[in-house]
Amino acid sequence: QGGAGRPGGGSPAAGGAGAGSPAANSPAGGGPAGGSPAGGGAAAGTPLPGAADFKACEVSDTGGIDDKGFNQNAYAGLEGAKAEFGIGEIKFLESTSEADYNRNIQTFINEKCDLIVTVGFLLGDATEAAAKANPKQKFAIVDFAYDPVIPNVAGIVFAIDEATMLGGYLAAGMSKTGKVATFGGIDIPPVRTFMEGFAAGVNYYNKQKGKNVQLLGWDPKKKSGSFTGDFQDTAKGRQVTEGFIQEGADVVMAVAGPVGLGAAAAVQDAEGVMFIGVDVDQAISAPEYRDVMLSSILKRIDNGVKGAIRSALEGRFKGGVQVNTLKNEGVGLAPYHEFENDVPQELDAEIDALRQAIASGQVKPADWYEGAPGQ
Amino acid sequence: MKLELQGITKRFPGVVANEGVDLVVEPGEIHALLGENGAGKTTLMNVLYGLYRPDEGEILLDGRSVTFHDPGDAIAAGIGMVHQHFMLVPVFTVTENVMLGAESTRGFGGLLDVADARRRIVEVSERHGLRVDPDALVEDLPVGVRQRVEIIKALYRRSDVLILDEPTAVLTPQEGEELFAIMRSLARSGTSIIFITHKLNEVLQVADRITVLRRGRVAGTTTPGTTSREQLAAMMVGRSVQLQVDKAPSEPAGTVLEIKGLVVCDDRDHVAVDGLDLTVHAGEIACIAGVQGNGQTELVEAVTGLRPVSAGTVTLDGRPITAHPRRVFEAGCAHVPEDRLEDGLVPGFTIADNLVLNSYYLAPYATGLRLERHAILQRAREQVAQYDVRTPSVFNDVANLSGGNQQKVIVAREFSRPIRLLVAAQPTRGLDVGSIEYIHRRIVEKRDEGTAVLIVSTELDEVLALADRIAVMYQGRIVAILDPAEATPERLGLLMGGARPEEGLDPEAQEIAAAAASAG
Amino acid sequence: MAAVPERPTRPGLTRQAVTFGRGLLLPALAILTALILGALVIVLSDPDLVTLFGVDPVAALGASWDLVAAAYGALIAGSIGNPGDLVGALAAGDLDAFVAALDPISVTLQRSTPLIFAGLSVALAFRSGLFNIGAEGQLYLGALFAVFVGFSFPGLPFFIHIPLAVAAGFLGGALWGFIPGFLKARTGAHEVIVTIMLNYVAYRLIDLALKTDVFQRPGREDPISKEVVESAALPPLIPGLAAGVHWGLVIALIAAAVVSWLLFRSTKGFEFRAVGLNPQAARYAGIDTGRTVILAMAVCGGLAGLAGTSEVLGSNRRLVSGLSPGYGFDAIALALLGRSRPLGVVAAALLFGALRAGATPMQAATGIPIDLVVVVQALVIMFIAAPALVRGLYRIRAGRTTGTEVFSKGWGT
Amino acid sequence: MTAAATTVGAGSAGLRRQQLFGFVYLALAAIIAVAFGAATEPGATSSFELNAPRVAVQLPPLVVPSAPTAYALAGLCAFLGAVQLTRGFGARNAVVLGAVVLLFIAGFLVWAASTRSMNLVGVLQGTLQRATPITFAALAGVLCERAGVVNIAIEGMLLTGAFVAAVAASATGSPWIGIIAAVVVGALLAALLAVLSIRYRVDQIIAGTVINIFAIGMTSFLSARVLQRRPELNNPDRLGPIQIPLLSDIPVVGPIVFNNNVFVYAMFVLVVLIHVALFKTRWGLRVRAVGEHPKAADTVGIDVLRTRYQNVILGGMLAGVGGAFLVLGSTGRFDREMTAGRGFIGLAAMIFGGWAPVGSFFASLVFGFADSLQARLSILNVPIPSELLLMVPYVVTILVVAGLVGRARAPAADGRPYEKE
Ligand SMILES: Nc1ncnc2c1ncn2[C@@H]1O[C@H](COP(=O)(O)OP(=O)(O)OP(=O)(O)O)[C@@H](O)[C@H]1O
Ligand SMILES: Nc1ncnc2c1ncn2[C@@H]1O[C@H](COP(=O)(O)OP(=O)(O)OP(=O)(O)O)[C@@H](O)[C@H]1O
Ligand SMILES: [Mg+2]
Ligand SMILES: [Mg+2]
Repeated sequence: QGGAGRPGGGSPAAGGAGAGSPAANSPAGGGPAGGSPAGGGAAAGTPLPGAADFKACEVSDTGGIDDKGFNQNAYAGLEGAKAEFGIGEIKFLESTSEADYNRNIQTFINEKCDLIVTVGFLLGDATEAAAKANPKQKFAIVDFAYDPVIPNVAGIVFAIDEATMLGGYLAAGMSKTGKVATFGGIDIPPVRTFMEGFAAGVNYYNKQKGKNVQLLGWDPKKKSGSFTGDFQDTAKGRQVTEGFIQEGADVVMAVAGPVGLGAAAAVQDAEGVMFIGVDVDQAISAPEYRDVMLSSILKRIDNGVKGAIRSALEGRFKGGVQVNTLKNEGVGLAPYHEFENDVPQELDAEIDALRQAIASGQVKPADWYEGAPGQ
Repeated sequence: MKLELQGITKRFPGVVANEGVDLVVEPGEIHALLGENGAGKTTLMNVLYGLYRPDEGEILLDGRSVTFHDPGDAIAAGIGMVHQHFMLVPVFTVTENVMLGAESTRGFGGLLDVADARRRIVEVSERHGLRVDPDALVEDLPVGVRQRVEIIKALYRRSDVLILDEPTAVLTPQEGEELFAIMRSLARSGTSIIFITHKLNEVLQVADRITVLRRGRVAGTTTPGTTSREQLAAMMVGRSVQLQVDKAPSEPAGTVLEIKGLVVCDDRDHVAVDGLDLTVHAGEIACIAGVQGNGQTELVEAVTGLRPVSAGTVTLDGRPITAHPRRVFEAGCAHVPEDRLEDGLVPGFTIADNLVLNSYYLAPYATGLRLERHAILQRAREQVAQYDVRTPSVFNDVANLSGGNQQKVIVAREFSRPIRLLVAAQPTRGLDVGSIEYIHRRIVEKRDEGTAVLIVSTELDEVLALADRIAVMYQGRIVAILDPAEATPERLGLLMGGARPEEGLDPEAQEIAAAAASAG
Repeated sequence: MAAVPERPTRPGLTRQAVTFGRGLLLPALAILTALILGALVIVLSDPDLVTLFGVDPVAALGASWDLVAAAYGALIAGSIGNPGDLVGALAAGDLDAFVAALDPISVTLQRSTPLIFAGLSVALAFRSGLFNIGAEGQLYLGALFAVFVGFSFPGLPFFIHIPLAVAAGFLGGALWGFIPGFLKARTGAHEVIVTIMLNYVAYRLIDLALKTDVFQRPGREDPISKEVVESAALPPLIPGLAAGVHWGLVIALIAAAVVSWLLFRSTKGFEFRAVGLNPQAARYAGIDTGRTVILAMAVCGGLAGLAGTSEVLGSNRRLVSGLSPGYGFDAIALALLGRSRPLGVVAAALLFGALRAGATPMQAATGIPIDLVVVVQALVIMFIAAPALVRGLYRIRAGRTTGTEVFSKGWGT
Repeated sequence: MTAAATTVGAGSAGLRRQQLFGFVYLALAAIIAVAFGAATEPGATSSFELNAPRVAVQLPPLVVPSAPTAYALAGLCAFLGAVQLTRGFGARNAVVLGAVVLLFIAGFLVWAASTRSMNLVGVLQGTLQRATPITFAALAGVLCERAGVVNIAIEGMLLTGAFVAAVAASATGSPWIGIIAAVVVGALLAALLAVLSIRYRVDQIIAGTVINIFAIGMTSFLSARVLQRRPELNNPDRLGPIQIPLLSDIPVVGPIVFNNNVFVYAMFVLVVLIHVALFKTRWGLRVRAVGEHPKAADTVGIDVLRTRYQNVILGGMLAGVGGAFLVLGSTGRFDREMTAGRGFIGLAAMIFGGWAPVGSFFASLVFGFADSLQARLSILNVPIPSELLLMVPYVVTILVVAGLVGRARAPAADGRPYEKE
């Protein structure tokens, strides 16, 4: 099942995205994963009936809307819904502390928002309380799932390890030194899930090919790894990545928000090293690093949010969990862009096969976290 | 160079420090400036030296009017000043201190030419007999030598007018004599000298002319030949002053303070008190005479519990007193510290709070954790009246009191309880004759009540006036103990300067001297 | 000089009132100036407006006015609310509407609560000659200890559980204040550097603790603590407004009174202030300066710890790593603004609480980032710390100078 | 106040101190043996890579048997402890202390690299990189404090410098203009500090704190309000490393020292330049006099206030460069609060370095090493929680400040406003 269904979550910028261009997420920006389960259908700019009176509101966690990830990505979903479905109003409130959550949600309830999107597991408790107190109010929460289900809350969660497993396989296949690396911002589940899936990909590759590609920065057995400790200190991201490169790694995936771009800078300054972005297609959102951007792990929060808005608009809204997977293209692997010609045909084909296998449930990333299953 | 100050007025908020002061200093003249504390002497000199801008009046040099915006201008015009408080950087060498502001440089980018400066310093010091090691760190030098460095600093800049602000306050009489010799030689070569002091003897001895300031105005100008100490004192204060303390012979009783083999280190871990022995009896005033920097400060701090003792014992009435000021206080020891504002008072606290600074936790000023404001205020009002502290209110901040009144606050606090031992360091430093008179009277009163009194002073006049027994301290030891009757300033000065004690000392001192000789 | 031995009198009541009024003038002007500069920042940081100024200055001026008015209007509405609503509800006898109209004030008071504690912490430190930049870290440690007690002993009656949890919070903060106090007293390490470093250590420590089984909520993998049980939770102060001000405010006001008593009416406070003003003289007077510094820092830490405590027991009922939006740093401003007097700190905390409470509605209404509030706060401190700036700006004559206050004296000893 | 009074150097106390150190050394030896030696797997080796990637001259890795090496190090440490206990080292105490610390670190490295390979050159490269902003901060501190102004606002100056560098370099397309802009804004903030603390005599630490809060608020605000909407303003070109021909081919040293960007080379030059200027020139003599005894400086005609203004502003400019490094020499973008306390660590380095440029540089290297090693350990999956590893640089700072400030002497007038009248 991967990470889907478990109460995972984000954090300030949990899967940090690119240089802040929401365009990288919008369909017009060329996001290759295509439409999301619910949001893909509408043609841009065709208002849906009743949309003009619809009000969608987002409450961020303490990361703020400019967190280059998570909160921002969700907001891109709101903006997308405005552009595509023509909804009347979108609003946003930033939380600076724990104490803000209840109040911000209450503010939007008072403002009679049609749908309130709360972002991240930090808001889990506050959203639950508000939802139970206001059973008519519709909520959507990113990266959180309630068990049992709350009828007026839709949980938008991501089986991100399915996508990072593809990334790990790709990294292992492209590495010349036989060493690949990953690190995180803060050691929290949504970050860890990225890294575990990546490890699964490497393990799968090693098993399939009988190789021994090493993964630096994550120890699947001890479930511990390399973290910079925050999502701000970009220089630290750079320095950690330099460390990886010095230890011989030549593909690096950073799950650290803006800190990841410090990592990309280090990759760019080294020779023959490649970078795998996260959250959005960073070759588009951070074009300055196109030349080292092997691919990106896509986490379509925007699509998830858009889908929730659409279902509310169309009167199909229901509570429960909406899992974004490879299969429904809620997560995915971005194109290779500059590396299109460098990725061998066979490798691409193998990745495609793996994608099929995961989508069909034949291969489960969680089985591969620590190595080949049964070993 | 002929110097004239005409109608100088300088005001500070609330104080007129100088008011219409006229002063003429002829070339080659030694001109003494006298006055009570706060009379405005330093202020006047600071105006002359460009540190302050006068509110009114002008300065003429050889008849030309000049304006100094900063000391740099004054220095350039040939004025040099040795300040009341040393203006030396402790962590610099002598050479660095002397050359500062007038550096020798060579080559590119203002690289210092230390060798050249050193050569010139040696030149100056040899010409005037001011011996000093140019490479020594100033913080390692005794005060007398620092004084020399200050003078070299002024001479290095070729001063035509040299201002000496209380230069002898920290010197032994012998060092004072040496300084006077230098002053006379400088004056002979044409340098004008303004000499500030509180010591009337010195004025009569060295000055060509004397100007007395009182409350910022010139009270009069005279010459040594036509005046006396008494007249000068009266001119300063505005009334006649008793220069001698009236006191009956002492009646020493049992031993109160006993110090044995005391070793104490200074802040830099050098041994400052080096195996010192001393006893003080009830009803006597023992004075420790010595040049500043011979371990007196550390001795007092050790006795009052402020500084840990490395070896030896200190007992009060037979009980050892530990390195804790509060226990020493509770054992009945009062302490008038050397530095009022640094140690004795908390500026920012009211007079009332300062009066209970060391007893605030005791009844009736506190019950448990609670301060009893009424008891504190009542005591404050009583003592302000009793000790004549001039202040509008006990709620006033002590920082706003004059120096003399600050000292009275301390004296009131320390004297107004039954005590066994009084330790006072430089109790009248920087005070004027009136205040000195007052404080001396109080100390003798305490003695007559049967308190043992230990005074540390660098002022020979004070020592001679107060002491029932004089101990001379040199390099961390008591080198001689004298009866005041047989002590002359000359003899004391020699001993303070490190001369070996001659015969005819009292037996205890001989013993000590012998012990010191065998140990060293 | 003039020896007029006027007998001690206390300044008369009217004189006191005038002095007090004068005392309020400068802070008020400081806040006003900071808000004006804040408005300037709002306008200048809007690229569209700046462009518009080049094209049509009059329209731009109007638009700027609208933007600033909307922002500050929302700020005020979100922090004080609409007095009209209050009066209307009262007139109509509509209790629910009345309570609803109280909401902004309730939020302001809620935000003020941790600020009062933290401000008292820094103020007490200032009075003791110490500069506590570590309130932030102490706050977290206090929260950690308090939340532990808060979730650990279900079944305790609230009148035992709450005091116990509050005491634990104080202790946690005190521990984090003790370290810099101890190091300063024993080694001379400057508390500024040590407290700043301890803030970073505290962040990591919280991250670490929230991953352990002791703290982490069962069934959750994200760093979130177990829930504070009902018996340890500080209940809301205004019934009907569950999310707003809680009993922590009452504790904060009590703390302010206690600190005031401690500082100015107790022997310990006498020691704190003596050491703060002149450690050398304090030592001479028999006060153990080292112990005093340690005790003062520990008490400061404890007060800051209570800031975290009131947050976890009152507002959030759980601990996560994003607990404080920088209360510990605001506290420095508060202590300055309140001139290190407890009452002043409370007043300043109300102001900052209002700024924080109003910042969110301001963002909701105009999209202006709430960091603006931080800028305004910095400007307020600057104008308070340099009153001459404000005086010069408004051409106010200086009163009696009380001399410059130096809070800290270089690094070493 | 208490520090001075409680240290007693005479006979007995000196002995106690010496013995204390002896016991500490023995304890460290025990830790090396037990925690590092015995904890490794039997027969395991520790391998240290001595090459940077892609250098001409390749050295073989240094491979040592883990446990025996740790035991040997422990033995050496124990020997030093025993000698310390019995005879003492007298004047060479500091050297021995340094040696023991090195032995301990070596033991730790052997344990950490056991069954693994660690790239030592990489660790040292990382050390220099991390030391660079800290050194700039420390140099800024030295300039200010030598003139008697405590500058706690260096953190804010770094942050603002970083922001402005990012924006200016992005807008103009030239990183050089970014550096200049950072220098200018550093100078402006410093001028504000100077005016507040010198002219208005605001307590220097408070003035500095104001600037820090202001810098954090302002850069975060602008980052949210401007950079968010105009991401192209946060996309500067970086200044990449410049290999110095020949020198960079020297094994080990070459890749560490001679393959860096201009900031690092500028740092080398500035450290030496400021050191010489401070201790060998007229300017430096006057600056130091102002910081030690401003009144004395005043009385010989030195303009105290001007010297202070000048030095504070120069310091601000250096802090600006340090901030520019973080963006233009390292990450290529600005993010809110990206300085993460480096300004404060720089101040600690300044204290550790005895208020001297060269000393501060070496102190910065110590912090850089702690940080670099920390990151390396997490890369190698050494089983210590990452949160604990992340505390290391901060804890080191506390230890350094606690352990050394008592002995290091700050300029006497540091932090004290000077009143002319
Ligand atoms: N910087 C200042 N600000 C305010 N008042 C001052 C200042 N300097 C001196 N005063 C006041 O001016 C008066 C004269 O002081 P000054 O130092 O000149 O006295 P003095 O004659 O040198 O005394 P002393 O013998 O104690 O050295 C005193 O009342 C003093 O308080
Ligand atoms: N900073 C100040 N603020 C307010 N009043 C002050 C200040 N300094 C001095 N005063 C007041 O000015 C008067 C003169 O003080 P000053 O120091 O000149 O006295 P003084 O003549 O030196 O006396 P003493 O001989 O006792 O030292 C005193 O009454 C004192 O209270
Ligand atoms: Mg006086
Ligand atoms: Mg004088």
